[in-house]
Amino acid sequence: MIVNESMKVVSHRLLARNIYELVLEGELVKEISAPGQFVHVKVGSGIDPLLRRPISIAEHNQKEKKMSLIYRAEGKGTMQLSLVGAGGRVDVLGPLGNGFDVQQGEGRKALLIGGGIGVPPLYGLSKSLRNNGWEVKHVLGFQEEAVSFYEDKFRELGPTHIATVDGSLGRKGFVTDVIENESIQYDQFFACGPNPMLKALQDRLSGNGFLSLEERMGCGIGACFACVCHLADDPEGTDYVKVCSDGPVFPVGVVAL
Amino acid sequence: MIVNESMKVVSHRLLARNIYELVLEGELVKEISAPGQFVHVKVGSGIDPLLRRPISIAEHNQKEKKMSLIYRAEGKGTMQLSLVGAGGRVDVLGPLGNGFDVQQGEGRKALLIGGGIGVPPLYGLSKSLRNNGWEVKHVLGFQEEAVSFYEDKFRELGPTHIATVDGSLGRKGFVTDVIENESIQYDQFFACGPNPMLKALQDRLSGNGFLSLEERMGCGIGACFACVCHLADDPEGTDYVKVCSDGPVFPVGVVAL
Amino acid sequence: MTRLQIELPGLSLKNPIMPASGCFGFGREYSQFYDLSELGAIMIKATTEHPRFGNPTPRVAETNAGMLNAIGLQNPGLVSVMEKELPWLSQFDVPIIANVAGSQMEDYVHVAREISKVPNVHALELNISCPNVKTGGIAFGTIPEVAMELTRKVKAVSEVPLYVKLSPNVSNIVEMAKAVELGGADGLTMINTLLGMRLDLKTGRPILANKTGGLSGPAIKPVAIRMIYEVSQAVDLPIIGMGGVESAEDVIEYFHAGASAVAVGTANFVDPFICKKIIHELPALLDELNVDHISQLTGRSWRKHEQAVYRP
Amino acid sequence: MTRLQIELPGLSLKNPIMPASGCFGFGREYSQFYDLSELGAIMIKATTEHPRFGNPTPRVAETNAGMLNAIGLQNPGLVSVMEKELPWLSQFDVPIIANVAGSQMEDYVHVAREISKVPNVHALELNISCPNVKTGGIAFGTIPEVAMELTRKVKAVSEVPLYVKLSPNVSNIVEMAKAVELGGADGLTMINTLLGMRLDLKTGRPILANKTGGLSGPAIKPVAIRMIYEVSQAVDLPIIGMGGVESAEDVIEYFHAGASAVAVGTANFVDPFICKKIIHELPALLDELNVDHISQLTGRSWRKHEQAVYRP
Ligand SMILES: Cc1cc2nc3c(=O)[nH]c(=O)nc-3n(C[C@H](O)[C@H](O)[C@H](O)COP(=O)(O)OP(=O)(O)OC[C@H]3O[C@@H](n4cnc5c(N)ncnc54)[C@H](O)[C@@H]3O)c2cc1C
Ligand SMILES: Cc1cc2nc3c(=O)[nH]c(=O)nc-3n(C[C@H](O)[C@H](O)[C@H](O)COP(=O)(O)OP(=O)(O)OC[C@H]3O[C@@H](n4cnc5c(N)ncnc54)[C@H](O)[C@@H]3O)c2cc1C
Ligand SMILES: Cc1cc2nc3c(=O)[nH]c(=O)nc-3n(C[C@H](O)[C@H](O)[C@H](O)COP(=O)(O)O)c2cc1C
Ligand SMILES: Cc1cc2nc3c(=O)[nH]c(=O)nc-3n(C[C@H](O)[C@H](O)[C@H](O)COP(=O)(O)O)c2cc1C
Ligand code: FES
Ligand code: FES
Repeated sequence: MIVNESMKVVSHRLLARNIYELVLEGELVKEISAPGQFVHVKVGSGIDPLLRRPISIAEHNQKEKKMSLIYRAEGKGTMQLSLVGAGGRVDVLGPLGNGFDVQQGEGRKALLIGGGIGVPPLYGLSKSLRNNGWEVKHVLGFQEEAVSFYEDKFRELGPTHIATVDGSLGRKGFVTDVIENESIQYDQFFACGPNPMLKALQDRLSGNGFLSLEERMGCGIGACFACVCHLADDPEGTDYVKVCSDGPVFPVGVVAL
Repeated sequence: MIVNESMKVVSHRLLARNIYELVLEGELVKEISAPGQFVHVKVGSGIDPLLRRPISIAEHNQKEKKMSLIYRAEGKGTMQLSLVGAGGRVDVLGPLGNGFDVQQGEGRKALLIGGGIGVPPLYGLSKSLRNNGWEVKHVLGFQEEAVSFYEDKFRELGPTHIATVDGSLGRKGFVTDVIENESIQYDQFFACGPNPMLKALQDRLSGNGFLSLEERMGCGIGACFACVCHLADDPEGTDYVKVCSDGPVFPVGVVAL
Repeated sequence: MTRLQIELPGLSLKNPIMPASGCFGFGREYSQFYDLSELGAIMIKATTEHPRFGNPTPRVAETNAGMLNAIGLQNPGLVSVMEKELPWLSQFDVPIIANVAGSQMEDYVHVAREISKVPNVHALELNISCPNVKTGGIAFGTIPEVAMELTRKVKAVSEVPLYVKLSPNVSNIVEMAKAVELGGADGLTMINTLLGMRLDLKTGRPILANKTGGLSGPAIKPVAIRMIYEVSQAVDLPIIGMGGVESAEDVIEYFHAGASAVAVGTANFVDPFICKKIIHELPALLDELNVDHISQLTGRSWRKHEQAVYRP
Repeated sequence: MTRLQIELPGLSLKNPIMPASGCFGFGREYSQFYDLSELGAIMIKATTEHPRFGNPTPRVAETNAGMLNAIGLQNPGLVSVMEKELPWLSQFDVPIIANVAGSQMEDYVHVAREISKVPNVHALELNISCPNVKTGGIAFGTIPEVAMELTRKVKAVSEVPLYVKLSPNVSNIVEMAKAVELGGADGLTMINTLLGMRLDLKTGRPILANKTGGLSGPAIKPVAIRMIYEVSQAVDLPIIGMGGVESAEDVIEYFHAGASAVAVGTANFVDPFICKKIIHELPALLDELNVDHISQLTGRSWRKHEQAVYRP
């Protein structure tokens, strides 16, 4: 069930340059059903900014009723969000969308590929996969070291490769370079990041995979048709999926990127 | 000189229902030249609300660089202002306008008449008049007891009559009723309050007096022509005064009310 | 709740609040949040003869106190709306206002004729004002003669009363309103979005793939209020007002301006419960304003005397 | 600072930032805050033949991210502006753009002829778009033929280049722009305010004594950007853009849309230093955007290729 709750800020800290980790507590957490779901956050109580901001759930803990969001403070809304202190409240609508389908995977190999602010939901996903018996490997891409985060936390879960555009951390280049150069083996891949990255993965990686998409949103719940995508097998047609309610996660090859 | 300063909130407290006293500290205070001047307050740093709010300076202390504002939290801007805590900052433009002309008045009798949120500037004025040798009396009108404030502080300075519309404090009725019934004597009167009250005083009180006017404002500094008034001796003409820069205080009889 | 009840051509409204077309889909999503039978009516997403995908994404962009959209009338087409969406909606005790769109007069006529036969469709809303569709759209909404002609043709085939949705992107809104009144409209809905645009700071390019889009939200309310104020004095048609409504107070402002009911668009995206909340807040606000029935407020901004009106 | 320098008909601008007409009086008040010589130009308050008091108060009302005004062209009249205000302004090294208004063609012609003779008046801004004046005003700003005719007459008598200020309250802004181009305009300024209204919750009456007023501020920026985007592609006139500008980023957006200079209106009321601040922030923003000269950005939203242009 989707709920609208004024959630309590448990902690709020700077992880890297302009990158914040926000831990929230509330009943909404009980409704989270899969990693990769997101929430729609209203910043402030007025009309500035007007719209909610979609942010992925990075990790959640049903028992403690806590979840964490990791976001980049860049525009008007996220900058304002970054000013909310511990003990404050944040208006959250969620959980939204369908997350990653994490099946039992005894001994199977998962490759998690994240780019920039697409990295956060992979953390919860990775934990979840591990709990379901998968072996996990991560390839994370960042612009530069200064905006990278959670490297250690990912390493605790499995082998982790980092790529940065400027080479300041890990390998210089893109996630695709790492995957190809290291010829990483996997049974299934899971990716979240900017659409050009996802397109490259969809075009170049073999095998089963899931992609988590990003699109500008209005309602976040499937009503406004802001976030539709054409289907890969009919890129000019009238069939579509909505990123907010049919996604944001889709099996590779479904959506025209 | 008019300055724009992010002033420090020294204290901020509820005086009566929806009535707040806000004490601010900063260099701006040095520029205040007369009681009755006002400041233009920007609430929040964004576009909601967009415009500044004019608020009278209730009292100021040059040495301590402190001034107090007393305002009613009613609409969008003042409600938001009321949430700023001690230690916070408020964006203030001022001092604006010409205040009351407080001359030496050894033994002369001043009658100060205030209505509702027109009462605040009279407090600083009363102190100032006393310092200049005047005897002061006050007639203060409020809607009801629950929104009245500063009665004791005015009493410390001189005899104080209260009128409330519902009779819950002092005499039931308007300030004009009190003045007429008590046949209060004065050499000069000073008034601030809603325009209908000022109009009644201008029409009915004899002798010298000063009125502090209210008008919706744009710029607050004389540039936008939002706050102009016709002159009493030419109510249809093209001559005018601006409440923000020529006022808000005018000698009785100058402005067409 | 009888003090909120409103009778308009074809529409017996429990209350004057309804979601605006395009901001509530066909109701399915919002039915997760509350019982749609609580609404006065539902204005469904524009329906065209054939399914439409609409414009490429990005289709929305935020602006100061508003948003731009260039959805481009995406909808599953007449057949699907009639066979799937409207029957699904019939489980709720709420009248449907079907928003009808097209690129040519014949399209409108066809959709109107068919969709007006569906039992839970109690009125049509003729969308002559969508700023995001190139072909014909502009002429329909900005040239009085064309709007009159289209209204007449659609009215001739519709089995239910016809409301015409006016575009604010015109020099003279009163002239447009009079034209569609002459054309036989039973009511007006206003306003649709203002045509606007936002550019990316870095690339300089439009943020919307469609380049321009329709501006909605709180920013446009003063324009809508002004237009309803002008039009309600000039025509004899009831008006369903919209544009930036976010609160019960906004609803009252629309009534004062001359509206007889109010639609809520963009605000649904910010708060999915908003229509329900407003409906629940209205009675207390009427108490505060000392008003028995909300319809007494219609046109109060321009009525000469406080007239005693309507006691249900 | 040469990277901000702009040459427009009649105007040699140190930088492309100027206060918009009616939002800066005749400069006296703002001269308390900074040296007016820092400005690119100053658009002074509308001047009419005779002194005008304007409309009754209240004349302003706040709206969501905007404000309404119905000043009604209050000004001290041509003689006083020529004898007092303009000579006072001549102490500053800044070109003046005189905003010319009237109720009849002859008024405009008279004011334009006289005021254009004053040495520090480098250009005229023909105000055919004030929404707050009843007589004639509407026709001048919304009927292309009338606008063209007025432009032609004023151009014939003006000693300095003529910019025509367009009203956004029209169905077809491009048609208006083309008409005044044909009429001989040397440039355009756009946009004036959108006609809007606000009603009091309790009384139901308009907050402005004039009832309706002009909407300005951040709320209208998307409409202005869209109109400049359309017009700049359709005419060969330079455009001074305005509407809700509050920051250096907003200025860049206007250039991208097609403007060659930008005026700041309402924002002066919020921050009296805003024009100066924007001027000082622009160079760093140009660095960030990797642009040598601000004029390179004009029309970038619609230019096919990144063209190499203008190096001063
Ligand atoms: C399903 C989904 C999950 C996301 N998860 C995360 C996350 O975990 N961490 C994170 O940092 N970011 C995430 N994003 C991106 C995030 O939504 C945007 O960065 C954010 O909305 C920008 O808001 P702003 O106030 O900074 O920018 P502004 O420029 O003020 O935004 C203006 C408008 O554009 C929209 N917008 C701007 N950039 C984007 C974008 N890249 N994607 C979608 N809408 C955008 C905003 O939502 C808003 O409506 C996610 C996006 C989607 C669709
Ligand atoms: C010279 C002067 C001195 C004032 N001194 C005081 C004071 O000491 N204490 C106090 O409580 N109030 C004072 N006021 C009135 C105060 O400015 C308004 O109550 C306040 O602006 C309302 O803002 P809001 O956010 O509550 O209302 P909103 O309804 O959000 O205001 C909307 C707009 O209308 C304007 N407005 C609304 N009511 C008034 C009003 N009565 N007068 C002028 N503008 C108004 C606001 O400034 C704003 O631009 C003074 C007004 C003036 C002109
Ligand atoms: C995303 C979106 C889609 C819309 N789609 C339609 C539509 O299909 N048909 C229509 O007549 N109006 C459509 N509109 C306009 C709204 O119905 C409404 O007239 C407008 O948004 C103003 O109201 P608001 O400010 O409350 O949103 C749409 C508006 C938005 C924001
Ligand atoms: C209080 C006020 C007075 C104005 N007076 C004039 C005027 O005299 N002549 C004119 O052409 N425009 C006038 N305008 C319009 C502005 O010049 C400008 O076109 C408009 O406000 C949009 O810019 P902004 O959003 O930056 O304010 C006035 C605007 C305001 C707010
Ligand atoms: S954001 Fe509204 S349908 Fe996806
Ligand atoms: S408020 Fe602008 S002139 Fe007084």
